Amino acid sequence: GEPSSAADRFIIVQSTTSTQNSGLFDVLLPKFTEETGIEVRVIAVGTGQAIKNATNGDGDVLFVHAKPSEEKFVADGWGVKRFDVMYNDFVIVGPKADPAGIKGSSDADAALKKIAEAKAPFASRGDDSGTHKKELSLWKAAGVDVKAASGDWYRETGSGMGATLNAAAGMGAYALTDRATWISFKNKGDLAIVTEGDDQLFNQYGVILVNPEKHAAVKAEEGQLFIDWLIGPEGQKAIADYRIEGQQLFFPNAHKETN
Amino acid sequence: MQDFGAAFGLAFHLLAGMDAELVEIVGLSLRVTFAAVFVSCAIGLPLGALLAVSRFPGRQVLVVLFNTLMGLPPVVVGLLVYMMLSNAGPLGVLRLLYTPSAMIIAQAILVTPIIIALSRQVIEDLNNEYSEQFRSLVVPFPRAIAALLWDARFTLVTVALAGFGRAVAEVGAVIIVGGNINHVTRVMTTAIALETSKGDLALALALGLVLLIIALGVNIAAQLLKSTARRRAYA
Amino acid sequence: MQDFGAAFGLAFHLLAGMDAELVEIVGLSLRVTFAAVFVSCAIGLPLGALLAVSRFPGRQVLVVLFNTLMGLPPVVVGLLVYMMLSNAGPLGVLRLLYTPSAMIIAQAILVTPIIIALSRQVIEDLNNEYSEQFRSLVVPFPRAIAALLWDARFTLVTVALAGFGRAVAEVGAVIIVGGNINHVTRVMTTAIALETSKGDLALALALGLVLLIIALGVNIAAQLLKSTARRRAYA
Amino acid sequence: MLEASALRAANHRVEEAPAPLPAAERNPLVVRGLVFETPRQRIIDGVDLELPDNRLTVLMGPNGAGKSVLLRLLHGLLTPSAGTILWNGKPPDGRTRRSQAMVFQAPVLLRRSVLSNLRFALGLRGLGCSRREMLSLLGMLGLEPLADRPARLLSGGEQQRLCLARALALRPEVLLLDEPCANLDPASVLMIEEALMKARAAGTKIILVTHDLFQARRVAERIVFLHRGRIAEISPAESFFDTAGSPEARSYMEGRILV
Amino acid sequence: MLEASALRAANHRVEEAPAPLPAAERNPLVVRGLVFETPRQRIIDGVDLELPDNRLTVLMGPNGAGKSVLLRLLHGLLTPSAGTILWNGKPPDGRTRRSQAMVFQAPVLLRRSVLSNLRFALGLRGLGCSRREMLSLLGMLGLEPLADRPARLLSGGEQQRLCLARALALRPEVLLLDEPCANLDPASVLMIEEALMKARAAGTKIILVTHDLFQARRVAERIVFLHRGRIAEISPAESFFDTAGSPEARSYMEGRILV
Ligand SMILES: Nc1ncnc2c1ncn2[C@@H]1O[C@H](COP(=O)(O)OP(=O)(O)OP(=O)(O)O)[C@@H](O)[C@H]1O
Ligand SMILES: Nc1ncnc2c1ncn2[C@@H]1O[C@H](COP(=O)(O)OP(=O)(O)OP(=O)(O)O)[C@@H](O)[C@H]1O
Ligand SMILES: [Mg+2]
Ligand SMILES: [Mg+2]
Repeated sequence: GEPSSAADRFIIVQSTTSTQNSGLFDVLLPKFTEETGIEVRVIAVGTGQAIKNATNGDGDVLFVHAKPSEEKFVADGWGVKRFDVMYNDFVIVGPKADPAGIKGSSDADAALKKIAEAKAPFASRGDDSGTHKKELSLWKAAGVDVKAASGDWYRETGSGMGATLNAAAGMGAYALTDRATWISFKNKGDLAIVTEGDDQLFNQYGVILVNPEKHAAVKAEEGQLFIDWLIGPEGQKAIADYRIEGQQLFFPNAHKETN
Repeated sequence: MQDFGAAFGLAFHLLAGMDAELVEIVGLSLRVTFAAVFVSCAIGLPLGALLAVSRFPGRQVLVVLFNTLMGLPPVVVGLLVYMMLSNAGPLGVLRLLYTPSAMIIAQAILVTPIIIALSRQVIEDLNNEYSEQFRSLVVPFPRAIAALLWDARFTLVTVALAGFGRAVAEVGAVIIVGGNINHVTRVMTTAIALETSKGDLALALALGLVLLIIALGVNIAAQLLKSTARRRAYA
Repeated sequence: MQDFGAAFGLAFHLLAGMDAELVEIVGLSLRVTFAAVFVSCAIGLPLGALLAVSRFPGRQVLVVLFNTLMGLPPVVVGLLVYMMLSNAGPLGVLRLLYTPSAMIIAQAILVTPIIIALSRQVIEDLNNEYSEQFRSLVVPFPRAIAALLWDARFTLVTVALAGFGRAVAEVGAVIIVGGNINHVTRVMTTAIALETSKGDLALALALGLVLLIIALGVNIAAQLLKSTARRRAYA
Repeated sequence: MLEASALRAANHRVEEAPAPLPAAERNPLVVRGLVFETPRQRIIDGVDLELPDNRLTVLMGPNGAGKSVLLRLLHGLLTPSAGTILWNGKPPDGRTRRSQAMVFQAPVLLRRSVLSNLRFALGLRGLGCSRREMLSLLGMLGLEPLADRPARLLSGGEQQRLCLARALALRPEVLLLDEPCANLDPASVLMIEEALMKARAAGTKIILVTHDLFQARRVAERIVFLHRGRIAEISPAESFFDTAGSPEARSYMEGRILV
Repeated sequence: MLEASALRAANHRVEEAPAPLPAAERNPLVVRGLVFETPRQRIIDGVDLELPDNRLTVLMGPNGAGKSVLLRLLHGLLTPSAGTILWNGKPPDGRTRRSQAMVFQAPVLLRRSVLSNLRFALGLRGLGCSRREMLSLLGMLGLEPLADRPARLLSGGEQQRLCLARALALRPEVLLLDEPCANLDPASVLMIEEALMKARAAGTKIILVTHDLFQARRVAERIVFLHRGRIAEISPAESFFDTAGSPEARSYMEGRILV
């Protein structure tokens, strides 16, 4: 549409750095804008911060990957409804030397146990993000008490995915990351995927319209348009088509609508 | 280390290519920074001078306070401004969050104490020399302040440049209140932070170099202005 | 806005409770910041004075350069230090990455240009007064510099406090080279950034308040020292 | 001589309660029991002084006697540790200072041109300041050719003359001059003295500090001799030089060292 | 008079190539065709000067004549725009300055105690500096009781004496004094003059700038009269005061305005 009207019609999407860093938005959003004339402005912050911002009404749509927190967000009335959008998976990356000897395994529990036994450095995000929560649940399943090892071999970086991967590369540590971030991450250094394919490593993304009844400023109509487009055929196809170096980063699964 | 070499090549490339996106980001960086430094100087220089010149109970407390506020953590400023401008905040109706204006406000809050504290010190040193004469002439405060600021202008350029340096390099506050939105609030520092988190260290460094070159340009301009003015004054 | 009220309560709580983790973080913050400011002053004050006093071709270029470097983006400094100290980097063997030493190095790189540029200006102003007398007495450079630094010490305290403010509030560089590792390299500012990204704005603000209170303590101490010394000198 | 000895007596009574002198109300300047001290030393040590008329008073005394400090006290730039200063019955404040002008021992000039220095001072009093008028004011002290020079690059004597020109231009009721001719050449000295006599004739009250006995002789109508913060003698000029009453003043004039 | 007129002649020959005077080699100070100019004005305008012996030279001239600038040039603090200055055959540099001492027209003192100011200067020359010795040096100029005071809070005259004490303490071969007695009381003036005569007797070469005709008369052995950057006259003191050869010098002494 006209530039002036496009400039007026915009929505703010609160999302996470991992989504933004994968580059998905760079191909997804122009398509949507072209079709609807609605500009999408993405704020990429930590999951917790994204939810907090959305709770404050500083966004129209929340697009993150921390299902329990998302469900709580809706249950508390801050969001209208949650939709599954897509998934990918988590992988464990580590130095090529592989001091814990877990390369090639597809058993996350076993891999983590070995890391703990070898006291091989592990870089945790330690920021209560979706990825961090997933990681903690994996440790719990593996029966390792990481709190006790914090500051020793278990290193909580308290940062985003990219920063944590930079840290892992810098100190030759293992780390849990989502595949999309990993594929698009440039500073892999000595790191490579050592564990992947466990069912536990499933990573679901969801999208929620911020409740206009809580915040009158929310652009419900435009926001819902975006959500509908995302979970509709065009959005889903665009997600499926997004590739880096031939690898697909995200797998659309909007039809498996939960909640 | 190959990143390092790559960064130089890339920086050159970016500058030579005058990439449209880069131009946009650089433009916004400069706009935000200049606006913030301007606001900070407009507020900070007179206040600093006033603090240097006046004697009232609690003055010492204010001096220490502004010295302390030079250490305002950017993230805290970002949060405070965010909470003010948020839809849930008292100034939410202004709808300034995630706009360049919000970034200017945040930077101005960070830089103003620096301008106040440093100009206070500079003016105080000059006022040691002038104060008796001014009191003898019964120069009213506004005039005394104007005269001191004018006579210390060559030194105050360095103060303003310190404020510029802080503002242009600032990322913690602007990323919170600006949101680093592509084409809307992305500036050099937030772009650097983004590329860093993407692991594209070479591009991040290249952008850093570009930022430094721009800052260098501003500093050279300031220096030329200063020495021309000084030459004219002391020919 | 309820966050704001909560932050005050929380800050008080944190301070009153002397939470062990908080004490650890505060301790590291102060250690890193003091070390960095000390290094910066040890390098920057003499260099700034030397730059103020000496006349050589290219001096003006250096002056502009250091003024510019006041605007070094922290993330860029963080990246450079990261690349140097990384296992893949030239100084990787020192194994300094993700240690407090790395944070000190990064902060010192950020703060030193500020100390140089500001002390250069301060000393230059004083040297305007002293230089002829010094040239008449044929004071060798090291002595002239020492004398100027000593005689400008009350003003230079403000310069050092500007450096302290920058260092204590810095997050972009230290989070890259320190890694914000819990119990190892987590300092106040990186903790604030973390709580912010968690969305726990009240805790982030509370930590910010604690940081400011600590900075205030340092500034009060500096002010007391300064005024005691000044009183002794001018009684 | 009567006047002088009366005042010396008053000076020695300082430790007792100073009796209010009847003339206090009508006198332009009345000083009683004036003390100024720092933690280290007592600089002005109980000065009683009355300048009942518009005569030109010369303040003399050895280096460090406290002349400059006394002038500052009279002008209201320093606050007495004890005692009172009354100008027409009121202690010195901004208002009295506006009707006075002081020339300091060391010239204080703005970092501007000669003309701007003058304009600055005139502007404060709302006095007309066309360039021509100012040039003629400067011309009176031979500064016209220097009008556009930076004031701080003038020679020592030129700076002193500019400070004087500035003070005279304000047409003050009281002129406080601290060794204004110390660095002047003989012609300038005579020029200044002429200007002073003219101002004096126009009713300006002048207190002049000088070490130049000849100058004192030429212009003084009354001499106040200060020694170690106390007034050693106040005499009409004629009698002072011929038959100074105090040993301190006699020693001073003979160039003997006074401590 | 012969000497003086010869030099005046030399002065007027300046535009032509200055002929090398035969005495140049043996003279402690030889100045030829000296010019110092700023973009705005020519301050020293072709000065030729020879001080062939160790007499005490007094440099006189109206305000703004260039006396202070000439002293600075001689001391090597300013670089001539044209012409040469030779001290024992060499242009002034750090080494010659180390054998000289200059007292500036406006006292320059470190922000320290009186004693520390002295210690600083003595330390530069590696001269012994026990507290007792320094106190006795200060005592010579009556500054002993002020030894521990902050130098910048001294009275004007006290500051001037301290600058002189510092210069004398260095035992220089050449003393350059720019109106050192301008703010001094008569006793101090005599004290300084005595100190100067003593230094002079010990072989110190002294160039003294003063506006005080009486002082010049008391101490001068030779008078150099500077006018608008040119030397108007060089005479032995005796003849200068009685029969000054140049109209400028005569006008000066009679207090007539010189422009
Ligand atoms: N601000 C100050 N703090 C401490 N002492 C001071 C201060 N000002 C002056 N003094 C001291 O007080 C004494 C008197 O100083 P003042 O300047 O009045 O002397 P003066 O009579 O003007 O001497 P001079 O003829 O040398 O100018 C001196 O010993 C000086 O050191
Ligand atoms: N750094 C400078 N830049 C420009 N002009 C100067 C500078 N220094 C001195 N002048 C000018 O040169 C002239 C001579 O100055 P100088 O100080 O030598 O005079 P002087 O003979 O010492 O006079 P006085 O008796 O007043 O001390 C003056 O007109 C002065 O304004
Ligand atoms: Mg005085
Ligand atoms: Mg002079």
